[in-house]
Amino acid sequence: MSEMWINMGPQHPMTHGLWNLRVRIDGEVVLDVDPEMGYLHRGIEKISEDRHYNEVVTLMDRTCYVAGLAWEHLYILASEQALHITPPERAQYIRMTCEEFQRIGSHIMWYAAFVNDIGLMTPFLYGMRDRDLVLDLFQSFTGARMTYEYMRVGGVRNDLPPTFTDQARKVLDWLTDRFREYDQLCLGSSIFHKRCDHLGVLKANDCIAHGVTGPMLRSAGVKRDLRKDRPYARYDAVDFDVAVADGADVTARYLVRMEEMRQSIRILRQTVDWLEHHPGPVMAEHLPRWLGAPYAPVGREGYLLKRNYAKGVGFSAVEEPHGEAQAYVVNEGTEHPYRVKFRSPIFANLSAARQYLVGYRVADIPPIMGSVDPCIGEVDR
Amino acid sequence: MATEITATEKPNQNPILWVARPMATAARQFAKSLFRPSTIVYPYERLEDPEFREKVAVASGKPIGLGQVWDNYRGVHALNIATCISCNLCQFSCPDLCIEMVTVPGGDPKHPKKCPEIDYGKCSYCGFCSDACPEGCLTMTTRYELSVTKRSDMVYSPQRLNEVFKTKLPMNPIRLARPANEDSILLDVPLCIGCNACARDCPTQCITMLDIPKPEAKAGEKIPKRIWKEPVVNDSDCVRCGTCISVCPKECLFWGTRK
Amino acid sequence: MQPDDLTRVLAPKLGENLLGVEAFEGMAGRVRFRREAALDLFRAVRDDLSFAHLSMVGGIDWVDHREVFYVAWSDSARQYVLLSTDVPATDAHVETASAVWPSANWHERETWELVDITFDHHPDLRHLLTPDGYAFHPLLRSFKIHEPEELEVKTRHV
Amino acid sequence: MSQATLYSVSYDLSNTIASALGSVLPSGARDLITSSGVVTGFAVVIFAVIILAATMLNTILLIWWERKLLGRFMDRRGAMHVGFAGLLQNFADGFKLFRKDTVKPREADPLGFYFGPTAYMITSLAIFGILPISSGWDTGALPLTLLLALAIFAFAPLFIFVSAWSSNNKYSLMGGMRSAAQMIAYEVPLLLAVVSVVIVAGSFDLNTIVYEQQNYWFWGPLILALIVFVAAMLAEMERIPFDLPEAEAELVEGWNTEYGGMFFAFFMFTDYLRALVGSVLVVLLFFGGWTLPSWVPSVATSWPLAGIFWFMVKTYIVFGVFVWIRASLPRVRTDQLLRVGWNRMIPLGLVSVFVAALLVVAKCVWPFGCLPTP
Repeated sequence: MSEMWINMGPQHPMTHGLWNLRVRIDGEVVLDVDPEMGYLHRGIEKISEDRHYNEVVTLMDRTCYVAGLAWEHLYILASEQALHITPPERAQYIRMTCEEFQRIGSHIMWYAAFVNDIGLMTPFLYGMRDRDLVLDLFQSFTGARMTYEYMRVGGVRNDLPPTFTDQARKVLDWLTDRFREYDQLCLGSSIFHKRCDHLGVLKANDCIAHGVTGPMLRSAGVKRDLRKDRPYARYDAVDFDVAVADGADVTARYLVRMEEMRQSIRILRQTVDWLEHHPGPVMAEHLPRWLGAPYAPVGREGYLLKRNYAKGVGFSAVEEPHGEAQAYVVNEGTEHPYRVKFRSPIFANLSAARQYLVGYRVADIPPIMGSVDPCIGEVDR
Repeated sequence: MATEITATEKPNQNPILWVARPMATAARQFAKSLFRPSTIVYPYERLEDPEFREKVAVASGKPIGLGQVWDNYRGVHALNIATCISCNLCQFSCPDLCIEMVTVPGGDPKHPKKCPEIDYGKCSYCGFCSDACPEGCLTMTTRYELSVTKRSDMVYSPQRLNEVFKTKLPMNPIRLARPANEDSILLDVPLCIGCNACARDCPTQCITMLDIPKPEAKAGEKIPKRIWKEPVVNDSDCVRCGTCISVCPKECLFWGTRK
Repeated sequence: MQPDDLTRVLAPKLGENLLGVEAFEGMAGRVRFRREAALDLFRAVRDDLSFAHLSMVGGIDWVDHREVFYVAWSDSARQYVLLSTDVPATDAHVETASAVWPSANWHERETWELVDITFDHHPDLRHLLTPDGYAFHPLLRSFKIHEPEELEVKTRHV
Repeated sequence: MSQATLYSVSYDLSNTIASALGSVLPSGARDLITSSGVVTGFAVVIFAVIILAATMLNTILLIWWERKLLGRFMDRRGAMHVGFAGLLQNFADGFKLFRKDTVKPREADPLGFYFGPTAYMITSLAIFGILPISSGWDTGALPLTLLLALAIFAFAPLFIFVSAWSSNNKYSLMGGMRSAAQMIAYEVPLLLAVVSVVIVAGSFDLNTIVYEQQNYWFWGPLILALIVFVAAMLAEMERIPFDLPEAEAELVEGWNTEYGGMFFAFFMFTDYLRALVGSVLVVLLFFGGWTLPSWVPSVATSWPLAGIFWFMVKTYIVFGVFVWIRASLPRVRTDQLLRVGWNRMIPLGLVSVFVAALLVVAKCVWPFGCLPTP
């Protein structure tokens, strides 16, 4: 067979979203790749400029639909810095709880989709089954299963229900057992190792040069985790380890993500204990009036007298399940952010696709791309 | 430099056991799910049914559905037309512009009563409207089944939302506290002409027009031609909907902090 | 790392092209520079200050001018640094950072198509998120998603 | 005729119908209809129809069985709404596919595009005319039934490749290439495993092979051959973990990407047909066919059609193991598959041939017992 270009995407089982990976192949060997993005570009950064600060939160759930709360957290942190607001401590702990549960949910989703990519359907359903428990927890306090709209500038919308702590502990116990099952299905199978070892290798230097972050970077042996290195919320108050592996291949990414879920459970046990014993307000007291807590008096231009509030620029970086997400929010003293810029970790991870795909085989593309955990919603924004 | 990752499963190098462990795991799960698979036979079994939740939780050993999972679910809205005051706050707070205020019977002929009509084709179920509703008459229920065959059926008129209210579905119990430092409606006194528009249209009737003394005409000074009344806003009743500001012909009302 | 440390290293390299280093909450500082010195600054920041990881490139349309900002991370200092430069709206171009940090490639493509800032000597300046040949730059303030009257809530009780 | 066979049943049925028809027809036509040639010909048609219907029903039941089993392996329920426990779900699916249009790509070659799936299904169906399912329930004592069945079974890559090539799709082409490579690679170990059984049984006739298993089933001493046979069968049936030609993660749907409607149904149906052939062959070659061990009380085997019943039970259990494998193993890669085929399976198959030869020489092996003396 001579060389040819094939389009993997935009509708292809491997893509996990809408994007197109153009692959030049010779027989089964990948010679070159060219990712094409933009099929899911919704202009979230532009729409944000027309929205009230709190209303942007509804868009954040839709940037990455499996890690909505992590993105809300990211945006809210940047907005709070831009608006000079400090949330109460309980709100910060609730946000941490949200983010860690979201990390578990997202990683389970990754596990389900990734193992499905290498042809094993069973873990997909196990993963979905267990992720449902996390979604149940989210539903119990946010009222929705995927699009939470829970965080607000200055805190969170509502407090956790009284039964939350008990139920969260039950879920954590259940998940701990299930993760063992996941490992048996994957690591215990030599076919899994045959498929995933020494595949999609991206060494630490290449990772850093191409801006690759998150589990991909940690799987290359770089111990970087914003929760440790640049603690936000109250991550300085909880005790956990950074999961690092040295293979830099697909198996290493699997190991890192699995270990991260175990560390998340460790964090969650601490935050849930804290939340049980420290009741308190979940919204900041002194907000700019037009932010008016979750209750926004008037959101649209024309009814709000233009007033000059303190200007500011906010920057936040959050260790999102997929990597380092960053937000840059410019506050020009109006009720809308002047400019919101998000940095999606997967955007950078996909931009290095040529580095970790070329030279492998067509059949290796799904596991490698699966190990990147692409979520196109946040790449295209 | 790297923290050791404790892989629970070591790579299996024994070719005879190549496939044994995952197959054993799958078989274990098979034996478990023979009695009670985790799936729910959806139209017949519903998670929002608390009895069913407990039954499943006990039967499958899964910690599902325990606790108040469905208590504050954000589904289709319920509108109590009787208590709606037509303040438009739901419309203002909607980020998706899916709420339109439409006239419903039962209002005063001069000032027809307007209630929200929601287009579920646009709605994102963010709950800002029910958060903003000062009277608690627009809430969200646990209903989530919306399939229709015509796009126009996605638009729920106030009457239809009222039907939802009458079904007594569990409704979102969370009422957000009004912030302590809300803005008030302030009056730019020299601009006011006392036209009564604000008091007339105020949905909560919290504006009263008080008489003010007509100043004595001084020499060479023209007394402005106006009605000698001035609105006074009762802050505790005011829901901060801004209707008065929008109807004021002279733009003399504005948001501000009351001294 | 403090803003002073940044100034100490960068000032000799850039001279008057360094417009100042400000404090920035949660970062090592915000370096303002003239675009003529972009490449020198990038090299200095990466090699001398060990900010080896470029995280984000973005642009802001300030109507009269445009701003390009870069966020870089240093593993040794465990800090971010913000670099920003102003370019005139009529002649919005700046030297590419992708020669120094390969990760800038896609970020610059995105900034180019959305905020209309050209990156000179960029290896592959094609549309990324918008279709090929898309004539607009959506993140410019002049690009309106709604007409203002659509945005306003309809007047009531007329 | 002491025992009812499939052909005797067909012949009786044909005879009954012919005489019933003849009784109402004028004498000329009666003579024609009741003549032995017509009755025999009609009996053959009935025979074929019965086999066809039984095969189709079994295949559809097999799909149901996989759906239910796989569901439980995955902690869900499988099809359950159409009919009792979803038994009619596959009929509903088939009906849906039947109603749908087959969209032929503009550049596709119509001859290959339509001929491929049709021939694929027909050749696979033809195998069931050969396989015995109980004593007497077969086409008669052909001496080389096993060889013929495997020969027809090996046709498939040709038709797959024809349909893949003519659908003018890169994914289909790659799927077709993979399919051809894989099937050819696994044909050799498959035949080696079969050869070891044939050596022990001393015949290519499946009836004889089953008869030879009266003292012990062959899977015990020929466990190596069984492993090679099952692995090769998995590859031939293109089931996970060896479903590379379809590998939906990278090749969309492999060689049937471009097919829809009834031709897609042909492909899916034939896949399960081949799975049924595989299961039946495993039962016939290694698990004693329709016989049960001698220690089983005769109550279980004395009633009519007990042979067919036990044969079906065994077949479905064997297929259940295939489903179990599918539920727990990921897919391998092409080069790994081929390497396993050439480097592991062929040596193992040769060893098993050697073992079979030893078995024949030894006659009696503890703890299994002796081969029956002819």
